[in-house]
Amino acid sequence: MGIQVKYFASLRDRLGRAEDRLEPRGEVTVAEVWAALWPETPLPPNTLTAVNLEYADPGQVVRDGDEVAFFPPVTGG
Amino acid sequence: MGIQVKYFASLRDRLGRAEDRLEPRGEVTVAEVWAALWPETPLPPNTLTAVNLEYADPGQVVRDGDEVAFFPPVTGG
Amino acid sequence: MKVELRSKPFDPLLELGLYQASLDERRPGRYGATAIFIGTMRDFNGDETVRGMTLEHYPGMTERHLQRIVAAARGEWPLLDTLVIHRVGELQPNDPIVLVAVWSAHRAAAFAACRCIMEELKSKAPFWKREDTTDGPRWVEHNTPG
Amino acid sequence: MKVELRSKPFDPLLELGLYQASLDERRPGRYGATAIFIGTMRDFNGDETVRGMTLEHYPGMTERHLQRIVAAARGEWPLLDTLVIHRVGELQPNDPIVLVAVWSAHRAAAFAACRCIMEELKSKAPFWKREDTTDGPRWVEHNTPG
Repeated sequence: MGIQVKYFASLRDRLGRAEDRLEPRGEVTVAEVWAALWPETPLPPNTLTAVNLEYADPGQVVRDGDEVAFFPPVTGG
Repeated sequence: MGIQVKYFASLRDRLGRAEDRLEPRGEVTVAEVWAALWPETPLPPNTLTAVNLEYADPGQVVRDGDEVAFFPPVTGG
Repeated sequence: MKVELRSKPFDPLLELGLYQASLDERRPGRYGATAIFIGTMRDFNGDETVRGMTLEHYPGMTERHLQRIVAAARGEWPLLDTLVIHRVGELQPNDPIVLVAVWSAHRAAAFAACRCIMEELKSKAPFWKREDTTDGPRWVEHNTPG
Repeated sequence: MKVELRSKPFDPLLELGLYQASLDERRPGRYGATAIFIGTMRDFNGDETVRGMTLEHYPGMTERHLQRIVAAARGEWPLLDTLVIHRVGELQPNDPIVLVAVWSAHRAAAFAACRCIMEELKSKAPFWKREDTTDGPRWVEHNTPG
């Protein structure tokens, strides 16, 4: 299955891609998902993270099959 | 001219009349207008008073030609 | 800015639409926030059943105080426009009693001004409600705090 | 209680009328207070001139969080019903962005819940605005506090 990764809004534009897929080697955290995919790009400050459609801390553990999202502060309404 | 006096809502129903006219003898206050018209009925507690369409204290001086109103707490909206 | 008393039933959404259409012509794209309050007659109030209501007012004084309440809100917050309509006369359950609408560039101002106008209206504008209940007519003695 | 995302322009007053008609059938004379907020696209934001806007969202997560925000408000205040509609996609100046309507027996609950839903929506629901300005496209970086 792998971990499905999504980027939104200005972060997606900066990265130049909307999605990634990561095959986890054992247990990984949200922060480790980012580091594995973007080893040379620190997670931009203020970036929000979600796991399976719920807000999550960077330290939250992600499992195979989960969906992880990275996005800037929300600006709806 | 005289002082025009108006009563509203439950106070008007209790008094059984909507208007009075008082010929003032010299300077009178709002409270004295009431006392002159209703010598045996104390001003009911919580009664609000107005002079010329503005809220007024019972001690406010009323002049010939003024309009004085007595009414219960307002309940609009 | 409009303040009106109405002696016949009115449709708040229709009134809003008409007023906003004139606003859109005069100030296109200028407001970001509209806060609206609609007060409607309920058919219950505590234990009794209310079948109808009569709204009395003090002609002249009521209009003057509504205008002043709106002017005070416009002095306190940056508002683009306001609309206040209040019923008088005989009402049936479900009839709208009051409409307060506030247009502003910012939502905090719109919310605060709309709320403030309603609270001031309820505490200062000379209106009196008489309910027709199954136990007969009864004057509402005071408004509940907002 | 309805929460909807719309990809096409909507008319908030029309939506309110339709929704309230169904409410009047189900709960005649039960609500005394309706508090409504309408957020509209402005054509200015600071110094630049905004010509249009694109609203992006996170399908699935956005709906879930809107539902949760409304459910939390319904848990905190005695509400009879709520309606939330939010645009996504491409907007023109003057287009409605969001409608929040709250029906309650009491105005304090209606005002507080409407305000709370808006603030929670702005701070938690995953939407992102990209403005098309005379200087080119620009992502809105953060919402102003309410």
